[in-house]
Amino acid sequence: MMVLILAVVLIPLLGATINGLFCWFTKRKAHIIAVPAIAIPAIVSLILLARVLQGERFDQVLYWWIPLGDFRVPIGFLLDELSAIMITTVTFVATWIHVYSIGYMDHETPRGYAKYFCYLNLFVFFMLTLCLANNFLLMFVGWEGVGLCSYLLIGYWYEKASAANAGMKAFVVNRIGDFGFMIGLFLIYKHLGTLLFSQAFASAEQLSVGVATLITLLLFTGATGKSAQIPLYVWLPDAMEGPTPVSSLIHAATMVTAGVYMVARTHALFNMAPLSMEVVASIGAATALMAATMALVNNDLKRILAYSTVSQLGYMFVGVGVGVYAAGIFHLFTHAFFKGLMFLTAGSVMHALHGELNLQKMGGLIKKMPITGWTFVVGALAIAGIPPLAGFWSKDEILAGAFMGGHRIIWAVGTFTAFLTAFYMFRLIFLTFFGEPREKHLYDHAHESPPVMTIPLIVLAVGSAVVGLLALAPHGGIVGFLNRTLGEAHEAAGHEGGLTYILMVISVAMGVAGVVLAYFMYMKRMPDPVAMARNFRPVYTLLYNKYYVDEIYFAFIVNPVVGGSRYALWKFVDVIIIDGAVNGVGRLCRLVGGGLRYIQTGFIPDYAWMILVGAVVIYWIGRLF
Amino acid sequence: MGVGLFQYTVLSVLVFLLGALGLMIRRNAIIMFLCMELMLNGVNILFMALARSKGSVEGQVIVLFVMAVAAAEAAIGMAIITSFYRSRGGIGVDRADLMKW
Amino acid sequence: MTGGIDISIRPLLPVVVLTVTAVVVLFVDVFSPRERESHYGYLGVAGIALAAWFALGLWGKGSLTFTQTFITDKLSVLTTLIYLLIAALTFLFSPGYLHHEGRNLGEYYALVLFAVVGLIFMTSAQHLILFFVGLEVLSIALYALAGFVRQRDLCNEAALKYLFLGGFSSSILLLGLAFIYSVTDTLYLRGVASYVVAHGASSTLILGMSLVMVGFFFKISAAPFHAWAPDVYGGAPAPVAGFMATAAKVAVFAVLLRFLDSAVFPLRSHWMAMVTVVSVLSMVIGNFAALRQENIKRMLAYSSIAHAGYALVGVAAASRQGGAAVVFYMLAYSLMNLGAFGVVALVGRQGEGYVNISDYAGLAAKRPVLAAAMAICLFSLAGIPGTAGFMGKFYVFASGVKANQIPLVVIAVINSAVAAYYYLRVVYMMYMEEPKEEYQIVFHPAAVFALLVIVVGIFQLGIIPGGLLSASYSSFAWFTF
Amino acid sequence: MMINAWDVVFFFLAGLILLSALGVVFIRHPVYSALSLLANLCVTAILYLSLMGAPFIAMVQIIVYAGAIMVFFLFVIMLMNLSKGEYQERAVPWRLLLGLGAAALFAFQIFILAGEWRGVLSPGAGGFGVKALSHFIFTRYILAFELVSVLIFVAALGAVALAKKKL
Repeated sequence: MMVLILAVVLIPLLGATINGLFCWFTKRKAHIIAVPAIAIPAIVSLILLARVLQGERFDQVLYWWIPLGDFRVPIGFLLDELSAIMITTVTFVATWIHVYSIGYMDHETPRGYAKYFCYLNLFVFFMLTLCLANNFLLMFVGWEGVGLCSYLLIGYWYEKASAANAGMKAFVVNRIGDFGFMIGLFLIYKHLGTLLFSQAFASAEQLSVGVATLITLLLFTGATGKSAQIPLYVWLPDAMEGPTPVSSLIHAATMVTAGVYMVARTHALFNMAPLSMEVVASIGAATALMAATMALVNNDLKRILAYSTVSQLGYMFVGVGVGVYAAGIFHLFTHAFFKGLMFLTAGSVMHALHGELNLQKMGGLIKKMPITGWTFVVGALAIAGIPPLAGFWSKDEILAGAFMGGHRIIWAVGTFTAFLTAFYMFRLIFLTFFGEPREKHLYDHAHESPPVMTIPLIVLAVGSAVVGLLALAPHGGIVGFLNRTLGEAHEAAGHEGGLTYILMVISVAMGVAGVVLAYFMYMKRMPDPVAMARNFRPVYTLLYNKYYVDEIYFAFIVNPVVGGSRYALWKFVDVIIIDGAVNGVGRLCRLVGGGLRYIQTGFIPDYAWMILVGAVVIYWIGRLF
Repeated sequence: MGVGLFQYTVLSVLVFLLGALGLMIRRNAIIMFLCMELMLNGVNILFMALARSKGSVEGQVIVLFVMAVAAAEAAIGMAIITSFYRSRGGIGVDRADLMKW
Repeated sequence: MTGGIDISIRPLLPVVVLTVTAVVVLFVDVFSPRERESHYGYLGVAGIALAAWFALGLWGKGSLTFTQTFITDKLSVLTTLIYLLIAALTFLFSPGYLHHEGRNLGEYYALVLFAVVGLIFMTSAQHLILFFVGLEVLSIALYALAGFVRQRDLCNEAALKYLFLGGFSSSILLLGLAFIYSVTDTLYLRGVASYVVAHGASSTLILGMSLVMVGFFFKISAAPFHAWAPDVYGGAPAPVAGFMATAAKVAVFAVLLRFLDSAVFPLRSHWMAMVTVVSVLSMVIGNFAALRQENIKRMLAYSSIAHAGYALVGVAAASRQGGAAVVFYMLAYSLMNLGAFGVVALVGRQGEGYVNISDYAGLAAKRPVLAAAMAICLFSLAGIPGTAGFMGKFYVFASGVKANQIPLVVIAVINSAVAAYYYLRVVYMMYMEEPKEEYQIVFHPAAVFALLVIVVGIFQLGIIPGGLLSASYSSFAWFTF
Repeated sequence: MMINAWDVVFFFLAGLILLSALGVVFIRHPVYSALSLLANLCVTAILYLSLMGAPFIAMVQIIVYAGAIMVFFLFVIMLMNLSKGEYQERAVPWRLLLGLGAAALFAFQIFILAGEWRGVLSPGAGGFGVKALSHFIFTRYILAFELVSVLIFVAALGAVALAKKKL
């Protein structure tokens, strides 16, 4: 098993090394190295998953990294239900994104092409390290490593100043989160005397509630940075400057979920700190709502998806925050499929429209690019929570967990966000793929992407459609499987009872309502009755009869929400407060730095004066203590 | 009350501080260097007084070492000042202003 | 009269070899024609290798000789090896650089070798006067080296500033020694400690200790005694700046640990407060001032101030683990800083006209190897995992946590988050900007080899640090803390 | 209280030392400043000789400091042949005040410890001979003594490298 795990981790590193060192040789053939370097681990992960399903576990130290006295940190791997699901997801999605990249990146320079695959493989290596680590320090190595790769990949098109700046912003914001993680890690070491997961969690109960709260909140600070939660989410929308497959892999499917994974992994600590759990759930819910409202008004294809990612990550944090860790991870799992898919379709659209991202210039594309369009619809239905697609199962699991756990407000927010999610996703679909083309020349040049790009779309679409059904597998499905590691959540969150079904119906209704509303708003005004009425006849007729209700609904709810989100949330909260705060800290730092320069007069007598006064100060400090 | 360690220490610290003051207020590199020698001389006075008060010659030995150090510093210092003078045409340390901030 | 002397040549062998090498280099310089000048560096490296071999032979064979003034323990051997490594790398970087400046003289190599002699005496000294003379040997060699390219105005300025401030700070240190002597009657490190144990602390002793520590803090360029560092590193020739920023710092940290442990450990409540304050000031001032620097040498200088602050966290821990962490950190820091200054020396070209961060625009496209080496050094300085810089920082901070210095560690971690910004700005310039003009960088094979050694070292320390960690840990075996 | 004659000598010499030190710091012309330092060193030597019974150190002080180093300084000053404008510094009052302030702070922190310095110095001759000195130098300080040779060599080497006309 050790060999298999090492293979999973090291083969991507090998791929990255080959493409990194020999980029002048591999050039346009880089994918011949890079794709197998990730496909083989994907297959191996499946084998590992199968073995874990049979009850095997692996937790072993390879060698002692820091082997001193009582301060010992190993390099070692932990394979259990949680990490098995994670590596399978990561490698599977990554494989298809690598394949897709072959088509997407074919306009790059040969060396850039090799460099791109090198970074991509390196990223997967760090992500797998993060997931498989059996101690906090190794996890932190992966944690920082994915941040570094993200920086490199966001700034990949560095000719664009915005891309380079976005990369910088991502890295610096991430570092702010990381410092929380690092201090949390130090506190764990201080109070538990170990950084090994197994030992730390086994002795977690010794922690006092206060210390546990502090530690978990610090860890969560790290998670907010990596997983783009309030207040550190600002980098993620900007990160869309990177190549689209990168957005798909890193900023939707894998890296950003690291925070959720980390919280789930450290659930033993979080269980000790109810307050932290509340904070996690509340921040998750607030982020979910806020990001969804911001997605309502955006016209940039990728940014909508980015906000949607932030919002969905919020859901996952709600899940882990209310204690249904397995549900959170389950949503992470399904989200990787449908959000990865949607980003790839967005990339396909961009590819066809020469980089155009403005929704208002699109329309009717489904006729030109049917595979892209329909796979996107599958993804959107999945995220909107329409059964039996993937998103329905996991989102329902989270919302049910929140409701059963007594978090009624969070449940309500989550449910309302589900409505918004469905609405903005279908707004996007209607504006992009349906209706009349608004920019004729763009439309005329549009074309379906080559098979190397569409096949991954189809695979992921099928995945988005069916992976949710794993919830129905025997022995409690995927949730039951994960619970073997994560522990049974609230007893009340069982799947029996009428209440579950009522909740389920409510959330489905919300999703459907969102879709329908989007339809009326964006199709009704520019009807394309032949195509639309055929595709959506039942919904169409149903809502048509309640037209005035919808009108009122629109006037009283959607307009305020849209307007509010535009002016209050997006303009004020996002741009001024949060962006302002994050940028302001940077500006303040530079200002302080500027001020400090002035003590550096370059004049020797001044320096001598500083030394003498410093000597006095140092002496008094020493004397007074 | 005879003259004791106290008076010597005060004297030595005052000489030391006058040297330090010279470094802090003068701009002529050579005079600043003279002030550095003055500081070392101040320390020497203290070591000599300590040798006397402790009845151990060790302080005097240390003074010899300090003198050697002062001589070495003087050699290198004059070389640097000469070199500086050649490149800037003067020895005011306010001419050393290429590097700041 | 002879009973008191225990002369033993073995512990001095590395020093003797270095001195002889220096003299040989000077002789060769006298008798060699100008064209063969670039061979001094290799001659020096050969001498260093021999000295390292002798030093290795001393590992584990502790001794205390010359009337107990000269100690050979694991700490001194380990640090000696570090100095020799630094000097060898400096020698590999220097010939190309000096050749361009028309100053490839035997004196340069001899001065570096003598500086190493001073460093070794400093770390091995058990008597503060021996330490002081060693410090002066180092300082005087460095004054001369800082101004070595004497036709350049910046070098002269750097030498002048370093001379005055260095002299000022060593006078203060000497005054501190006088006060310590006045109280304790001895300048043996152990003697001071036994006096304190027997008689307790007095204010004069604390005064003496703080003045001595001012001297130390000055040499490691810790704030508020840092002001010389940016100007001197900025003006000195790049290989010399690299040498000054690393070797002297390693030595003074080792001496600081030795002094704080052997001599004034009973006063630790006093010096821990001093070290903590200086550490915080250094981190904050170093990092924040570095944010605004346009000149890469000054940026590295400010960053070295910040790094002194990080390493002081380990000193403030006042524990065996902290001491080991500091030594480890210093080696990591030396490697990455030497690499960075080495690249600066190569990119700066003749006269160092290209030392602004904007001059690095597009370096990656034109000189990928050089840019990659620089990027690795900068990532290591920023503390990215997998590199030596991360491991060093982690170990230092962990020792701080263990010693209950949580607020200090929090400040340190925040600072290292801020620091990423200015290191990455250079990486950004190299990789993400268009080249402004053609890079005319003359590759010197020795410099490339040195960069290779540094890069390998950075990764080795970052990924498998075990060996060195245990070595530095065991070098503190006899330490009381 | 009787005034000891030795005390009068001490205060007289101390006054001269401080006066000449003030001269070093405040005289504008470098040559006079250097001469003032020369005076300072000579008076210090007299102090060593008369009150501390250290004739050897006094001689070394005169020969090394006053004889060699000071002549060296004067030589360099003459060599540079500074114009009047070069050594005429404008007095900067705030810099002077800041400097005095720092020095005063430093003096304050030291002088409040005066109670701890209770040693008494018996004035007059009858100190240590050169033999006692050399005993220390060749036992406890032997290594430092050897190192001083390296120090002087390094200083000479550095000075030559920096200042020699053609190299």
